[in-house]
Amino acid sequence: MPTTYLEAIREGLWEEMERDPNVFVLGEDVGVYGGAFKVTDGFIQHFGARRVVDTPISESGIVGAAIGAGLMGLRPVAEMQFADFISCGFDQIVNFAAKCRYRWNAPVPIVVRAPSGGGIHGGPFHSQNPEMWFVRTPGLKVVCPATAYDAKGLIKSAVRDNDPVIFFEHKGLYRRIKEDLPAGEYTVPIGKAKVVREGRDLTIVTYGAMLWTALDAADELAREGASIEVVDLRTLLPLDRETVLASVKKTSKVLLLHEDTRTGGIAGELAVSITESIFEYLDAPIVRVTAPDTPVPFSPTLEEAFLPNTAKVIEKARWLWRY
Amino acid sequence: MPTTYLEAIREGLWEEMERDPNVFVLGEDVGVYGGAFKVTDGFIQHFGARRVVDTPISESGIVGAAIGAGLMGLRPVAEMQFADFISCGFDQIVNFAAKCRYRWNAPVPIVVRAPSGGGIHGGPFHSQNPEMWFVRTPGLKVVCPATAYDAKGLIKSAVRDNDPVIFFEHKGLYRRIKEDLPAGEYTVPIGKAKVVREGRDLTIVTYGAMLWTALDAADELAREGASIEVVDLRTLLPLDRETVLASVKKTSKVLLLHEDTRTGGIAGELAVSITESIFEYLDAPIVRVTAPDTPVPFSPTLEEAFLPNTAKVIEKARWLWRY
Amino acid sequence: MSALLTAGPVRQTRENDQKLAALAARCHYYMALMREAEDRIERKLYRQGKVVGGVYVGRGQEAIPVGSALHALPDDVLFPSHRDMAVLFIRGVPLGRVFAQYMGRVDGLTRGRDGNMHMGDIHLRVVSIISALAATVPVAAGAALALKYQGKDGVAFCYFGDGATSRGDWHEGVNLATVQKLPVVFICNNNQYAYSTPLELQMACANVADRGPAYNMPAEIVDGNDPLAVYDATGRGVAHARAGLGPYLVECKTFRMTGHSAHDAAHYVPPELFEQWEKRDPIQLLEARMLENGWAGREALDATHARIRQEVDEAVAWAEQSPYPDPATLLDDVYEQP
Amino acid sequence: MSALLTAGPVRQTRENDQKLAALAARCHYYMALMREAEDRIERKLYRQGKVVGGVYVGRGQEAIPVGSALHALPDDVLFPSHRDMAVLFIRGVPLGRVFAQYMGRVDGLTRGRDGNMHMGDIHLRVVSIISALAATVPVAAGAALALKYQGKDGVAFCYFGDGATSRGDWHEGVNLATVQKLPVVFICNNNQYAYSTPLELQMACANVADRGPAYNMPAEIVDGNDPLAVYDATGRGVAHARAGLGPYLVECKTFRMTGHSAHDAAHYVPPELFEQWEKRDPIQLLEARMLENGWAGREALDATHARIRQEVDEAVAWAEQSPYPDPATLLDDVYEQP
Ligand SMILES: Cc1ncc(C[n+]2csc(CCOP(=O)(O)OP(=O)(O)O)c2C)c(N)n1
Ligand SMILES: Cc1ncc(C[n+]2csc(CCOP(=O)(O)OP(=O)(O)O)c2C)c(N)n1
Ligand SMILES: [Mg+2]
Ligand SMILES: [Mg+2]
Repeated sequence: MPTTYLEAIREGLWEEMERDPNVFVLGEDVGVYGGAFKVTDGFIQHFGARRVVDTPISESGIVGAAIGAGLMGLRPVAEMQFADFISCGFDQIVNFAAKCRYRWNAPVPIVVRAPSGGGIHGGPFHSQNPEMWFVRTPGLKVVCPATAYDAKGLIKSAVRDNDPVIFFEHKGLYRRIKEDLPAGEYTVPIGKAKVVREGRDLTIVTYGAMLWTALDAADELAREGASIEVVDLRTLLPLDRETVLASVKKTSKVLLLHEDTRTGGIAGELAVSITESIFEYLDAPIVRVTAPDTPVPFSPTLEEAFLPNTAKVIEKARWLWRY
Repeated sequence: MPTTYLEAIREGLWEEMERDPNVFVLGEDVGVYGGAFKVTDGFIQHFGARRVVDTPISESGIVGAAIGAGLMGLRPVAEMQFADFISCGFDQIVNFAAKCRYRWNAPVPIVVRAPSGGGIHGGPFHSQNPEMWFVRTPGLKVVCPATAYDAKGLIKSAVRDNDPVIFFEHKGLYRRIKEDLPAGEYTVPIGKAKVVREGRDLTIVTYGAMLWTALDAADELAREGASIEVVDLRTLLPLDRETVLASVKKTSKVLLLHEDTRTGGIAGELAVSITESIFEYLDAPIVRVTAPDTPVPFSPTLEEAFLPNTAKVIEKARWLWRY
Repeated sequence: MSALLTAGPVRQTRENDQKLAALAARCHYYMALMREAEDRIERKLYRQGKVVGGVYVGRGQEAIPVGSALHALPDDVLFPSHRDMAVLFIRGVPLGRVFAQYMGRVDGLTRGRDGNMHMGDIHLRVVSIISALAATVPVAAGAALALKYQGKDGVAFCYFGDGATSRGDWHEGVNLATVQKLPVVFICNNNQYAYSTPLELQMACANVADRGPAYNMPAEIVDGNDPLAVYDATGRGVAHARAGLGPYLVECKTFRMTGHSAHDAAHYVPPELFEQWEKRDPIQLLEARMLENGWAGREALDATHARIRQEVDEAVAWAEQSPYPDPATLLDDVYEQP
Repeated sequence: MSALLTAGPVRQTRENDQKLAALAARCHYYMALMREAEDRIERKLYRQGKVVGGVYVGRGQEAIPVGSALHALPDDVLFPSHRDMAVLFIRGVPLGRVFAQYMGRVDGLTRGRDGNMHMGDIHLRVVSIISALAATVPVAAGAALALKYQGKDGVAFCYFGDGATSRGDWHEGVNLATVQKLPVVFICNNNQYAYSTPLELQMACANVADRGPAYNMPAEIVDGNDPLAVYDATGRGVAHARAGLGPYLVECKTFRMTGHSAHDAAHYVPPELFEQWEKRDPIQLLEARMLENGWAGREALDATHARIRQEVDEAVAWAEQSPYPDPATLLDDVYEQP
């Protein structure tokens, strides 16, 4: 039976808690309620309140407590009810968690889970993609899975990682995406992008929910004769530049796609990495498809105009292909 | 008598408070003590405790209070004692201040002043350059003056601006940089970069303290015959892409320089803006000189290795010039 | 019609039966209006798929926004939270705009840019919450600072739930307000749950009011299901704040008679609690009292309900005529247009 | 030598003069050591330009870290703030490493990556502060949660100043600790100033301990210039926490006998206050008491000072031999090396 993206994360967490008694979860409503999105549904019944901690509404307190427990040898997995609230625990993440190892050699093996992304009419405070706040913060790892397989494999790797991992789960994928997962246990390495679709004419680099948009666009353009390669970053920090560069070396054209707003999105970091390393391989402008620079609007007409979609990707990709 | 960068900001604030009774300052130790760096020295004596508010140690409270006062028609200027502590008031800035106008048409005319930057052996928590957290947040303006003239003109514009402005003051420039300022009153527009030095062979785009590094490098390379144009961004958001593009169109080569750490710095946004708009004008790879991806280290040997400097810029610029 | 535009608030009316009757009638009207509007949203428009996004209602808590906000004068500024819809009505926000807001239409207070209770009108001095709970607490302190700075004797009314008090912003805002003796009345709806989290997992103290002394702030506990009690307590708070004595906390004990939101069946709440509090429905209690004291007859009350239903019908119809926002406006107003 | 490695803490020794004498001697040693080490840093190494960055000392406050940390057992975890240097010594951090830290040398606890009191040693269970005040409060709560989770009866000792209590993190951390009944002893040095900000601009309540009831947390006020009083109070806190009863707050009244940092002349402090508190110097008071009670003679005390001076001389010399970090290591340890 195919497993949803949400269920994949739940399974991954569950398996890690079975495997390692030091793993525990904390957050608002993660216990009796099983989490706002039900990712930890049934956990408190199985693992008990000691390992499934319902906290007060205190994002900074939650992240701080995770850090303290992590320093003492536990492996806390903290849930932000929505990624949008991660800004309330910001200092603990970017100044405490991110810098301990560098400053005084103290590992902070925590995971902060954050349901992010739009397309669910959540409006300005339930739809954001805050990944770039963390991508610019050395010492953190930032993971954004797009598939159920990766979501499970990456949450397991995140739990085992000895550095702080911010784990963005795209809300729009939770129940939309499913696939058959391997029976046995597996992990997906943090820091490795993946060529999801091979092609010759141009590369689309993306991550998260936009992977599916890229694949749809590639399918459509294939009918017109374009051979499009799609790279899923999977991890944004550390950024797997090698895989991106190898693909662009091959295709010589690249379209950068993200749901995050335009200015300061990962497209910039990718573009500069490409131009500084393999400029001579480029046969065309680097183009990007992104959300525009506004808060995420609420009303369907506005949100639809705001989000990148297959049509917008096709238009730009076709232009680039013909360039 | 030449005016220091610090004194220029102080003068600008003072003049704005004289001009408009709605302008007031708030923050930790800004009153009797005159601020940790003495930017508001003498203000409480002249303007009184009503307009110079010493607050508890509450960055979120300070920014929040500024927002509330701003919504009621005042023009608060909030000081973060160090830019590093802005992460403690983060949610108020990125979610409250940045989104009010877009969401419900309520202007938030506040300034958040933040002394940032390294080179003073301040270590991981007194040296950071946190500008990119805000550059990726639509609704904010982000200003980073490099000269005393601009510092004064921009702080005055920031106070008069009807949107929230994050004003980064480079600590290393406070007392190092001085120049004669015009006698009369003037402002410098937010959102306009400036070609500080004209040249033909390549463009260096930078801002803040690194402007001086760029100019030093350009001087040195001039002796070797290189004609280097230097663009000072001055404002990072809204980003004046036009001025950058015009310069790169002319020189066809560009070096991006920032003190901020590498991954996710403004270099990326500039690079992608350039490649998507004027790719055909580029004659060489886009290169960047930045701090590496670590926390800001404390000890002089490490900090010196960490910070970009003239030698590093010269090396890269020379390579690019000869490319 | 808004209290602001009519007689102005009525104070200390216990002695004066006529005034009390008039106050009860105003409370009754706004409470019933909030109930009807939210019922329409949650039980009709939401189920019809006409509401965009989530729905959080204040069923059973109507006495709190109503009993408190009736004190607001024009210079005052109000910061309702997500279960305080009546504050908007009392402040003069047209009913139709609220429905349009929930349906993502251009005539909503945020023109379709935000949803549900995330709305305000700066001209009416009602400030929109953001999602982050308690974020309005320091903002309310700052607004109060501005009122003082401007020499007005206005007061900020700042609303929040029990759960919001756990946030750092709550502490920073209350502390700043008390240190600076700012005119804020803090109004807590203690409905004993925050989403699924019961009080004992939210705070170790028995009452939110127990936190007053930590800030040297007077705090009182009041029956949150009795609008006249809320009115009295808020009156004391407002008088304290207007007198320049600093902030005041009113903790209103109540119960959330729904799930956290329309998609939450609240299985985690012991059913007895719902049964118990059902008997303390604030609108029914008020009606009983009005009848008992001869402040109103059954027909008058029924007429109010009928009038409200009609107002709501009209407002919903008006809102449904409102278009969705034009996508061409997507990029407008991120910044002031030059 | 660290208390940990010697006899273990001595409790409730009032009755037992010999034990009390021994405790006083240990307090005296660590307080004098902290004073001498900080004097050397601030008045010598800093003026010689050998210290990198700023200097914040705890002159006049030594009784607080000493009287409290002497209770720490090996499983306990300590979170000193920036005026609590003695905690490090009691925990067994070699003196030389502390000097090396201030001078940015590779043998500092942070290997030159951070400066002044921003240091810790995870193996000795001393956690480094970050600059953001009160950020360690929720972290201490989490460490205490871990101790409980692991079935250890360890306690977290969490230190902070009066000013830090204004931060949201302080509130969130204390609230979480009390709700979850975590074994934390909160130790506040109330030195009446936060940089230039006096108490009355920091909080509206008279005492930090007045905040205990807001969390249903026992809180007591103690003379922060008397190490034995601090010891007793902390002992009650530790017993409470170890017994599973949750956190406990000890507010130590004291005074900051310096500017905020070495570059601050503290003109904003009324000179009378310095004069007044000068008479209450904790080391002098302790010595007087030791002499009076016959716990030690003048020679013994002098010998302690002499021994400390020698230890400090040696440690400074050792630290000065330590090289600056090799720039080639700049990129190491941002992440775990594979
Ligand atoms: C900072 C933050 N964290 C989490 C949430 C998600 N959330 C929305 S309402 C709510 C419960 C609020 O409880 P309370 O303050 O008691 O108000 P009530 O809903 O009971 O009226 C939660 C956790 C949020 N909005 N903001
Ligand atoms: C979040 C934050 N804001 C501002 C500062 C700057 N700062 C450093 S120490 C200090 C005063 C601290 O006062 P208190 O907590 O009373 O401790 P004390 O220095 O008196 O021991 C300030 C404002 C900081 N470190 N962190
Ligand atoms: Mg509640
Ligand atoms: Mg203090």
